[in-house]
Amino acid sequence: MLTDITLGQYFPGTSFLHKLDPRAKILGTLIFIVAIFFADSLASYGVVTAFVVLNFAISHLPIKLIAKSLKPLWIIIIFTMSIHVFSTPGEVLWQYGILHITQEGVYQGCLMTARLVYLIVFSSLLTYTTSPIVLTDGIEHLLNPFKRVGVPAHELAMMMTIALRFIPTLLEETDRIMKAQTARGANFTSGSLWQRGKNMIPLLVPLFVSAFRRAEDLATAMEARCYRGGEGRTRMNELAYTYRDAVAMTAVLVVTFILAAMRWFL
Amino acid sequence: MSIPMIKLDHMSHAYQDEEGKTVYAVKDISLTIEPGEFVAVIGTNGSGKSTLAKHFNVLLTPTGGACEVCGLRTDDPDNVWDIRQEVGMVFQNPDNQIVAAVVEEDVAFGPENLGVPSEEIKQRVSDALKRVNMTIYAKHGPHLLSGGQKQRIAIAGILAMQSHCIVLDEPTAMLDPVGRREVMETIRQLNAEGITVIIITHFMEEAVQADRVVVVNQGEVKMDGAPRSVFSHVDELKAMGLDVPVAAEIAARLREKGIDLPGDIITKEELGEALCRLS
Amino acid sequence: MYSHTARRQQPVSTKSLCMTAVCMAVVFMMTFMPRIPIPFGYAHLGDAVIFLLILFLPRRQAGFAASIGSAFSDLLGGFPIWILPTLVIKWVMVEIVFRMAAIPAAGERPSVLSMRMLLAFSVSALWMVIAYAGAGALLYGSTGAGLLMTPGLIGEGVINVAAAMAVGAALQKAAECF
Amino acid sequence: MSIKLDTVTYTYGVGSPFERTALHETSVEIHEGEFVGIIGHTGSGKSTFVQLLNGLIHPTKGVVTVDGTDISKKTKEVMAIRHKVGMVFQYPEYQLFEETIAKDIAFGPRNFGLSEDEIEERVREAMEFVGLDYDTYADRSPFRLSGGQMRRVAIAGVIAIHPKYLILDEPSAGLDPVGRREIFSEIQRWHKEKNITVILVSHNMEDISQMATRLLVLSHGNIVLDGEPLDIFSHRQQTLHDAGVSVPPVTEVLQYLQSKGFDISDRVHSVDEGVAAVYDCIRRMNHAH
Ligand SMILES: Nc1ncnc2c1ncn2[C@@H]1O[C@H](COP(=O)(O)OP(=O)(O)OP(=O)(O)O)[C@@H](O)[C@H]1O
Ligand SMILES: Nc1ncnc2c1ncn2[C@@H]1O[C@H](COP(=O)(O)OP(=O)(O)OP(=O)(O)O)[C@@H](O)[C@H]1O
Ligand SMILES: [Mg+2]
Ligand SMILES: [Mg+2]
Repeated sequence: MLTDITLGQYFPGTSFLHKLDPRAKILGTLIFIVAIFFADSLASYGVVTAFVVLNFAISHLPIKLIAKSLKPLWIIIIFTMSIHVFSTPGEVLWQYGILHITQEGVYQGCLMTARLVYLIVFSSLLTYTTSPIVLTDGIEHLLNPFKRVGVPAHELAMMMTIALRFIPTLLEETDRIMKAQTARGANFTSGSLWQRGKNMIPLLVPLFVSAFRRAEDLATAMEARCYRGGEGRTRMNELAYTYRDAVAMTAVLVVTFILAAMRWFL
Repeated sequence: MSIPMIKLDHMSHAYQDEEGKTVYAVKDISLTIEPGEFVAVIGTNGSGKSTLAKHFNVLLTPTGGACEVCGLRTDDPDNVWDIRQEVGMVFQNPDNQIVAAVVEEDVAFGPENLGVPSEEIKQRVSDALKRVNMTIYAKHGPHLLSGGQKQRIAIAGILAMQSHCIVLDEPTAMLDPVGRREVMETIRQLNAEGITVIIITHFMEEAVQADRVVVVNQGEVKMDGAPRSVFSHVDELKAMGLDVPVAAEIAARLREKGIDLPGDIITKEELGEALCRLS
Repeated sequence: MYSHTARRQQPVSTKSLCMTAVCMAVVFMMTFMPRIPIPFGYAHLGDAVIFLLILFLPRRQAGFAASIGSAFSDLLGGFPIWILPTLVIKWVMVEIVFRMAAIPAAGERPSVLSMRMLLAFSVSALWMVIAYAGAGALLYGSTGAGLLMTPGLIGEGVINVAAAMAVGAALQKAAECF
Repeated sequence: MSIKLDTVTYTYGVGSPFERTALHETSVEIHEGEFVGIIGHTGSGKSTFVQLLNGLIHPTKGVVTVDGTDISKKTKEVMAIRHKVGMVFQYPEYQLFEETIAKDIAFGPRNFGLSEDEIEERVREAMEFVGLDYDTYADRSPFRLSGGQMRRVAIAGVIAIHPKYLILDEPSAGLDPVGRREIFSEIQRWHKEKNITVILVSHNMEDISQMATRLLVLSHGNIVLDGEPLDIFSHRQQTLHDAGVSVPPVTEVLQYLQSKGFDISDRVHSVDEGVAAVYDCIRRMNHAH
């Protein structure tokens, strides 16, 4: 089988974070990401660091996952760092021609880099501890209140569920189509820009056709199973808040409040 | 007398083809299926089997005549959901009928649509999975299952709706021999538990397992009876482009050559016995 | 038996819901798996697929398929902080294509091989480049990071417009048969 | 001239947690002019095996050669041998993409650089071969055909390449008996008339026993049997059973009769031959009385 792609980044476990309600996790992550932007001093970065480290510790995830989530971004991280280090005016520490490093630059660069790293690590915590299916469920519930303003919460969730369900199937299909066309001498990798675009016809057309055929079959199968929209539907696994979620939300809000206070009132 | 599971009364269904001409896919069929029966429908590609089957679940309604399921007419829009709950369908492509990305969620899909409370759904799902012998796969992703297992999940999805009738449209066409056997075993067992089974198939080994075989050709029912009597018409079936079980074919050819064999042989055991009596 | 007292009409038909869902999956796949070799590695074809959604889906559904499909790619690929910007950017991309190509509410789809479509795709791609560079600058906290992303984004935009134009006509012919 | 596998191992997902060896140190040689049937349980490695034969996947270990050319690595040669080794995948109708049937069939020949005249010639020939009338069908859209017809167009698309070796991975899945027979009689004709080497993967033992001149049985990534089909079906039942496959239905009936004490040969290719064998046996019995 192809690597189990629908699980994405999910790293199964039973920690406090794994057990949190997805709604609490999504909201908490969003709030804390905003809160990270409040931090502007060494002290407030200390608070952020402590909170990120605490969360990582209670998630029981292996340390190497941090490295994994940062890996695709190391160029950007180094770049961010150097831009700040070299371009911030201030007390010069080192100079060579027009290049100079200032004390403020080093300071700013470190803070900015830290912010970037925390943003990535913290948002990855959400995807490491929650499977996409559970996330979808959480999103549906979070969108429910917006139904009144015309957000089709149930339909969106259903679409996401079906899309997740069909991703592995369509990946296999893509692989098969590519192999079949390759066997007929197709070439996906060379030629002019226009030619490369045209080369995609033997891949994309059958892929869409097959996707539509599947959509049609699936719609028939769903109606045969009494599907008719979200109204009056129940769910097997109802989401339920527990004391855990209350604890987690309180913690996030408290940290956010502290960070806001440190920025604007201290 | 009890109410028939399915009752077709001179039912027809016509499609419009590309040029807008009317083409009859099902023509004037009258057929009654009683609760608890195990019926196999055979016929060549394009003979109208799928069209017929879709009427049982109100995916199509007759363009002529009438179709009743459990005494409810399918052309009355008020009956649609009651009928769909009563008659479940399994389709040919195992990949294209699974909705959710986790097995148990998929089995729960039907009852969820019916508005069954959460606790009861859990119960029904675990029962249904047990009946198709898939309990250990409850938390798996469907893409990790074999074709035969996927079809059993589809069957479980119907059981969870507590339907009393299952219509299977070539459920084994895309499976390997092992998957085919698994699915047929499951179906036979469910029929023994009292569920009405209607199976469309191209495989004669499967048709002989039914209590009754209906042969459809060009939209009409050409034969209807016990497998034994239907498969004794070897030449007629072959003329329609259908296969017959090997033992039946051998027996028929030997009869043509003047060997005195009974006309209702369909298994190798029966052939063997009949030949033993000869000597 | 559970009774089914009259429920309201579904807002989206089951078939159109499924169509949107599989399109979402296709957008995801083509975004997630870079397939076309370009000088600095591989480009993905997600945006080409997004442009071509105009052939199959109504505007709103195309918006959902595009934005959520791409967001899935961020989610499953390990860039969760990009989810929010992606949702907005891709939604607007679809809006641009639909508004500029002036799709009538129902009926005939316009031909892909026209100046108008080319322009619509190009403007949409341009928005994508600017918006992602801007979002990059914001998220990574430096204009430099945004600038660093720009050449790659431009390359991707050009490839995707070309691929959409090249594939569009063939896809349109096939889609007529459904 | 032959396709040769020399201690070939193929592993999916090397280095990932999903690592799985689908073929173990397999050596086999397929000669020109053979009709090779390949059977085995699901996941036994049949599809993996045939994909190695035209360089769609490259061995993890070992060497694959086609007519003496090494295709084990991603090189230019692989492209060159693709028109020698044609491959029809399972459900090939899902790969159609062109506006018209003729254009779709022409895709392969065009990729291999034939002239327009040659291409048209090939398309005509291939369509005639699969029983689709050129004048009626050439300009129709392949998406408006029935499933069986689409399958034929797809097969024609591979045949038009004029491969020396033709690989078919379950070409008859999902067709009714008539459709299946039509496709196979065409393939067999191609094999005989043009002396094409055919490699057929199938779950249908009847098709194999009717056509194959050599049978390979795969089990858990190993070739466990290799020989004449009728020999294998009549003498190696236990090995077949262990490999999760069965004998053709006629053979099964005949072997049952044998077990009941009838003196019948189970070496038959088809039902007709089976009938003859039983008839023969009965006559002999009657004479003995
Ligand atoms: N939606 C449709 N529109 C027009 N014609 C149709 C439609 N569906 C089926 N038909 C036609 O109706 C006839 C019967 O089709 P049906 O699918 O019921 O056959 P079948 O017996 O199930 O065949 P198969 O064995 O291939 O599944 C065929 O001639 C087919 O072309
Ligand atoms: N793309 C892939 N990634 C990982 N593992 C794979 C992949 N394709 C096949 N496998 C594994 O390799 C083994 C052999 O697969 P293969 O497809 O060759 O079997 P097969 O004999 O063709 O089976 P079938 O009869 O089901 O077509 C199986 O265990 C399968 O799970
Ligand atoms: Mg059918
Ligand atoms: Mg295979």
